[in-house]
Amino acid sequence: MAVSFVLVGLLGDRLKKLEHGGWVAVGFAGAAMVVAVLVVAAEMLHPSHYSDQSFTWLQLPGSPGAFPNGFSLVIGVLVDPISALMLLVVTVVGFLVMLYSIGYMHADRGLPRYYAELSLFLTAMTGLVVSDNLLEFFLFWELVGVCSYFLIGFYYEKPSAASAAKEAFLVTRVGDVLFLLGIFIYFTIDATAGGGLGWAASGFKFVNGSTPFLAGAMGGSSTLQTVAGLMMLAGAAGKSAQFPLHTWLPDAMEGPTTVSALIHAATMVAAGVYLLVVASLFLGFTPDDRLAIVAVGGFTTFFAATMAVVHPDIKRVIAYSTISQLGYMVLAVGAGFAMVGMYHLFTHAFFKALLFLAAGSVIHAVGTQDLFKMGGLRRPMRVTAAAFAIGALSLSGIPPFAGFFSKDDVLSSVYTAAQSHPAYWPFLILAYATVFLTAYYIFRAFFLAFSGDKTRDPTLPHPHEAPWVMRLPLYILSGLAIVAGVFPFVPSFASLLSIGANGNVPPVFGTTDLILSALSVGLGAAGILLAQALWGNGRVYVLAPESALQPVRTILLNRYYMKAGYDELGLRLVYGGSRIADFFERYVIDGTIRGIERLAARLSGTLRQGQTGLVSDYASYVVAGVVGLLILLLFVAPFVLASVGGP
Amino acid sequence: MTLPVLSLMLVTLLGGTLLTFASRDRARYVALATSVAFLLEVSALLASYTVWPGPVNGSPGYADLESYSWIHLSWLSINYTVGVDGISLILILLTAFLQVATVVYSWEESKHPEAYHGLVLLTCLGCFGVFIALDVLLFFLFWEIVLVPMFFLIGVWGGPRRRYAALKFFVYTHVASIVMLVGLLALVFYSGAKSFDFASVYVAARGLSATVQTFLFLALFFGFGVKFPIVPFHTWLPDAHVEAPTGGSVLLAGLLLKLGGYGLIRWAVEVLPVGMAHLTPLLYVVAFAMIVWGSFVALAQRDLKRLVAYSSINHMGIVLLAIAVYSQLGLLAAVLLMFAHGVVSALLFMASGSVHHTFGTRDISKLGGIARTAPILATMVMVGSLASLGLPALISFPAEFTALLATWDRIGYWVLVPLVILVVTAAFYLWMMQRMLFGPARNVPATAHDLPWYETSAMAILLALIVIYGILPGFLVNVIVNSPVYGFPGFP
Amino acid sequence: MTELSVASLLFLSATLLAIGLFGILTRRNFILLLIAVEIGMNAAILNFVYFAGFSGTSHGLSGQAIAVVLVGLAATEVAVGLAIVLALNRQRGSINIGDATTLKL
Amino acid sequence: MFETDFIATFTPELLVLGAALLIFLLDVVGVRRLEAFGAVAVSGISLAFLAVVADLGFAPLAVLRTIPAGSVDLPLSASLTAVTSLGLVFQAIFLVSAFLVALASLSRPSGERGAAVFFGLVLMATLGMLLAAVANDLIFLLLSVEVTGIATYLLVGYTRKDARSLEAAMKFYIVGALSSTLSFFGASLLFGAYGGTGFLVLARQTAALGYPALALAGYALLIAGLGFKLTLVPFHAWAVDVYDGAPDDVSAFLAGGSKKIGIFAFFLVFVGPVLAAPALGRWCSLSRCSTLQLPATVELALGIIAILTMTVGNVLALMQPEMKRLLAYSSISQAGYMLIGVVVGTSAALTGTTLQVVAHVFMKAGAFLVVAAVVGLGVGPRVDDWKGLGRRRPYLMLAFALMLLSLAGVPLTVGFVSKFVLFSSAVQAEGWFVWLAVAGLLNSALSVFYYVRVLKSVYLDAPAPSAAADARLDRPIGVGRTAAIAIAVIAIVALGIDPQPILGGIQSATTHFLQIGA
Repeated sequence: MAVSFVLVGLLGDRLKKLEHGGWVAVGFAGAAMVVAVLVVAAEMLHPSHYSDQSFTWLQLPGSPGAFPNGFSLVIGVLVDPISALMLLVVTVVGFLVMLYSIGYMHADRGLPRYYAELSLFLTAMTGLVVSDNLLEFFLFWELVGVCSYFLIGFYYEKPSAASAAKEAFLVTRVGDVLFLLGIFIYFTIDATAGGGLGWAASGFKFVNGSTPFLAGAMGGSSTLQTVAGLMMLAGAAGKSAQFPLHTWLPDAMEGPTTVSALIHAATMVAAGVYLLVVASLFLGFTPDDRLAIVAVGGFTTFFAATMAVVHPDIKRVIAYSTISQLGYMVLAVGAGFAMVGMYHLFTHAFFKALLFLAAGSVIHAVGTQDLFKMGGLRRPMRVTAAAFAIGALSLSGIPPFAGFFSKDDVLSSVYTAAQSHPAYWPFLILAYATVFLTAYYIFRAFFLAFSGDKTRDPTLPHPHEAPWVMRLPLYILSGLAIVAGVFPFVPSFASLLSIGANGNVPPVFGTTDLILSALSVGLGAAGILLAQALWGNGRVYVLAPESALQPVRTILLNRYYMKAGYDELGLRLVYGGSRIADFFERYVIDGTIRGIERLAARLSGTLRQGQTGLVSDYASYVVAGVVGLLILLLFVAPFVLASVGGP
Repeated sequence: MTLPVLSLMLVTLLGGTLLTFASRDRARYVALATSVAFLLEVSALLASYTVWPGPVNGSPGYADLESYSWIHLSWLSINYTVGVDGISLILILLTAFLQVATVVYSWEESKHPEAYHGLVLLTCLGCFGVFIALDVLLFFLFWEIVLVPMFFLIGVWGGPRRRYAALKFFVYTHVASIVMLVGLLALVFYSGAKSFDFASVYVAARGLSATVQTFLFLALFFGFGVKFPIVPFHTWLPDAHVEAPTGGSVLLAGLLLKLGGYGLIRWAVEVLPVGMAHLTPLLYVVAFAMIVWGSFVALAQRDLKRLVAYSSINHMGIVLLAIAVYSQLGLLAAVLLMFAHGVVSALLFMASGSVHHTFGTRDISKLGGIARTAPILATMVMVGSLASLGLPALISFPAEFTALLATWDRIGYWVLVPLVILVVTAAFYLWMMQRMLFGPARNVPATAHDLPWYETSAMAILLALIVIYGILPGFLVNVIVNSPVYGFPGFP
Repeated sequence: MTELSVASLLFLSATLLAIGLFGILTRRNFILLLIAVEIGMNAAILNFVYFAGFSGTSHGLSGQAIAVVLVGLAATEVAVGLAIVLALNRQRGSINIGDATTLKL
Repeated sequence: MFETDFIATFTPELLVLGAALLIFLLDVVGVRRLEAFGAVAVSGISLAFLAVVADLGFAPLAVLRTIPAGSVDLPLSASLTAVTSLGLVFQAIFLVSAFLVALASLSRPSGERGAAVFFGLVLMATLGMLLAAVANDLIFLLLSVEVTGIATYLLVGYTRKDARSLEAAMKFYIVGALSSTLSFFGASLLFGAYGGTGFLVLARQTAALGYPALALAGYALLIAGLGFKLTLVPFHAWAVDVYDGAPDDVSAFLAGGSKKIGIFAFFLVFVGPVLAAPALGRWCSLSRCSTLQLPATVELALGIIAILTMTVGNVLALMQPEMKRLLAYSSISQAGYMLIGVVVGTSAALTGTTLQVVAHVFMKAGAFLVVAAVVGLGVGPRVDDWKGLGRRRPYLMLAFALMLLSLAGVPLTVGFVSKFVLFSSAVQAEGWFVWLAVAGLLNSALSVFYYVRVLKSVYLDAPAPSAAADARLDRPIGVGRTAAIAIAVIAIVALGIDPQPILGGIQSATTHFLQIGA
């Protein structure tokens, strides 16, 4: 019930747009955060599934045919350890970003719209987190999607922003549609599993008491279930920008940086991972699904990291990094350690939001996102630089920062899984390679932005440190990025992450294989050192034009031509097809109609020529008619009738 | 002793219509009063079912049934029989809302307002009649009545090619209704029904052979289908929509297309289940064709109204699909979707109309940045589009979801066709919004302004419906599900 | 014998009718047309007379009576025709039906 | 005894004849006022109508004065005439059409010459129609038709001044004379085949003798001769020119009234002896005899003609630019619909056709009367000349629109009900008759094109600038004409909403009619 209040509260503030409404929104977000903290505290004390279905959305009575138990869609609330954890992430980051926005967005137009949309987003996101059934989940899932659409297109007068918003919506839509198909398939699985009050009849609910509704079907390996699991993956891939639906996320950086931090780094994109976690806990994956998830996650991790290596735009570098890190989470879920994925999600939310906000602070100061125009910002923006560095270290998995613990867990869980699933090995290797790349690209960005003596582009405004409303979130997030990693060592918090009763092997927090940890830390450090070597102290490493790596760089800068390919596909195939259809419509279908019209008109004209005005002609028609009748009645009809045989 | 409620409502509309025609300057007030009165009556009607009739097994049951003998010959027994069930109630509710919204939207209509509003009311009267008629002839009569006012609405108040469009509309739908009439007559006579009443036709049709049922269903499907409009007999629709005045488009998309769906459910699917079973593949093919075709052609359109018109074909395709799957869930979905599409397309057509007269063009490629110049209008377009592409918490979602679920339930992975097309649907709406609403403002005439109050109010009514019923679809579902017809044993 | 006679007489009247029809179709002079109509009518009258003669039992009106009535009718018809001819002639100065073709299509 | 019977039987006919004679008398004594002639005509027709209605009302419809139902034992030489209830219904229909025309003609220019001739001829034509409605003998029927024919030939050309109407009269006369020749020749062949011309004779003898080739030839000629009257294709071509050329009110009478005599003649000749005869008879072609059902052949021939008629009429009307010719073509197609009833030949079908006839009187006579009124206002004959009249003369055009919609078969008009009943009956009869209904329905869909074209011109198009300024357009059209149009409109709508009162009567009349020959 408490969480329902959060929902209502956040809905409420959409209505009040006092002045810019910013502080109101901040207030409500803060309240939500407080509630979330309380919820987490409650869950830490008594880990349990609390479910409340207060509102039936639509309901069908049972009928003898397909739905013996009827069918209903219910809006309800499910609070359990993972949702509590996720709730904490969402509200904390949400609150901090709201606060940060007061300073960052200060000069923009359309602020009421901004805060309203942001609040709606938070509402939807919290709703998604506490959904107690798959359909409700989907509902909020779509809502956060549309909020993202609005917020990416916040600067709607910029054609690129409008275009990016559209792209984001469309690409995630592909995933959503498949997600919906997945829901349908579970519906059938439920019908075939049968017995008792069905899953559908109770409104697609995840849990019945504390056992999953589809427990009977879990752990199976039927094709249907595999397909259903793949559809969940597809949905998650859309939302969490996994390969091959990743193209929208870098472009989504057209939105305000705050939005990038909140939606496209910490929360919404993590919803995909959250879906996989929820699905693995309550719906179950088949081994084939797992492999697919591992493959997608592992490949995306590496794939996105490679693109981040060369990109000149600070926000996009972080965006690629987000995709890459989300890949880690997916990887962990696929490896069968859903809670490890959750754990990485948890830490990642803080350090990635921190990186974005720090980058935002930089952008706010210098007014550009181009790394090659920046430089030497460390001195004027000490807090920001420090915050960025903390975030970067955490991202690179350097102990004792948060990222180290969670990433290490991810890697070791994949390693564990690979023991029994040899097919996972290549992806584990990719994951390790990515550790190196990650450290390299983020420190490349760091050095480009902050090291050196002065900005490379002299036309940039004189940089200055951010105001306190922006600094405060940086402080808090920096703190979290440092300490969040050790939360699981607090036993009651760890209990949040150890809900493994549902067929998942308990995660292996902290109990790392030291060699693996050392490898990962070593790779990270190597990446940092390489970045330092190439880009440190204001240096700019220029790849020789004749270098063999030049074509690679071009491919990476062009994002493997995937976006171009999709655009081409959209333009040529779909739009082209539609032009052909339109042509067919106008000329063939309507042309046929017009042809018939003309034919009728011509027939009419021809027949009218018979009306000559000469009465002899009329008389001859009569006589011809008589002759015709005589022939018909006397000669034709007998034979016809004889052949028919009469009635 | 029960009041002849439905007849009273009919009389209200009729009286209002006649008064509207008769009053010169006050026409819009009369029209509004009539519409509001009708809406109140509908609300009262809905409220009066504190206890819903509930599913009745065996034979069709209706609430507020009235029957009076009309034409009675030795071989022909025709009654004035009216009654409602859940399906008709929902559509009557839609009629009432759209009527109010249309009248309000057209508040400042300056070209013969008395005739305009009168024709609007007459159209709604016809639709209401269709939804309550439970006699073959009465049904056909109201069905045909709708044609006449719509012909004039398009022909007199329409755009530059209005005469062509009006004629095309009239001819297509008239030919279709004639085929439909043949089908209905054959249904009555071949089944040996004692009278033209739905109930007796329903019972008698059980005795028809499968072949006869199939042929009859085919005729009826064509007859109702052109209104739907089924591909490839749909080309009247874009022309009619584009040329019709906004009010005409609203009624056309919001109500007239629903006549096809309603007729198909009531007079073909319910009555001829065996014939339908034989033709199910055809229905699927047509439904998929509509879904795919409507969406693809919509993508190629530059005219906003044309785009919305083709998206209507796409949506009605999903309605047809939901009907074709032939299950309780499918039926529910079809009816819900009809309501949803009625409201959403009405909003979109109103918005198109406003775009047109605010900016002087509906060519999407010439427009831009409306979000800046006319934010309220842009909001309307946006909400309408998002609802139309099936965003949750807006009215279409529960309907589309159920429709697709029912499809999956019956034909499995074929559901991918509409699912994938959902992406295309999203694509053309998003493209439209990107070009038209966002980006730098282009081609803004000096006179451009945001919506006048009456257009805002009209759209606000629809907007409210979209959001309220989007969040609380339970009410609509309750009306449909707890109706007698829903309990038909024939529906699996 | 009788069979043959009926057939041959029928042939005669049919020929008369054919002549009448031929006249109606080909003549442009109204007066000649009237004559052609008369010939056709006479074929019918002739038939009634024959059949009355050959038929053993006659029910109702006898053929002869009908023939007499028809002769009267034919006369009336021609009278009307003549009236129209006169009016036409006065109006246009021509009784050629080929000249009166303003109403057409 | 004989006299009272005679007078009682022929009251309507006598009343009409009396009125006609009175008009000629008045003309002879030097009365020149159109109103006087008109008044006599209108009252004569009204009285006759009352007499018919009284007959229909007082005598239960099943009662026949001359021939009791189902009495095949009656002497076959019984009578030339027989009053059947269906005949009375048709008499009423004929009188209504005459009444409408006479009433409207009261508003003709007061000093018009030839008024006595006009009203007198209308009455004489009506007399012929009334007599045809009580015919019980083929020759009597043909003679009655001839009476109407001769009266209408003269009526078309009664002004004697107008070149167009004279031309029309000439064409009408020539084709009419040709047709009557064919009819009588056909009748003579039937006489030869069956030895008599009474309808009961024909029916009885058909049952006994089957269908000799002679009779078949006779029927073929009769189809042509009577088809002329009913404007069946290909015997229709005269009608367009005649309706076009005739004075407007006369067109109304021809299309709305005298043409209907044809349909009743078809009832008598083809539904009675042919269709009501026992199903199996001996069938003889010129070369051989077999025992196949003849009615099927004639039915088939008539069915083909029916479909041909409605289709040709409609197709020709599609592009027709002139209003009267358009209505004439539409009238041809309506005849095709009417013939469906003859082909199907059930009581239901006859009911449908009869109602269609009733409807057509109001629709077509009404439409021609409106045309007469509008032409009287100085509007040209082309559809295009009517542009924008909808705003200028809203009530007149509303009436016209209702008539056209009724012709097109739009619901809530009598045209819809009649087609509905007619096509229903064809569907109900099953077999290939269903195709007649389909053809009819498709044709009525086709017909919508040109009716809507007129409506579009009247309502949607802007008037020509010259017409907009024309003050003549605002003149009144006269009380009589207004009343006639109003009656037609009221009938169209009232019968469209509730046809039951007359439908019930028609049904019992047709049921009874079919029992006569049985």
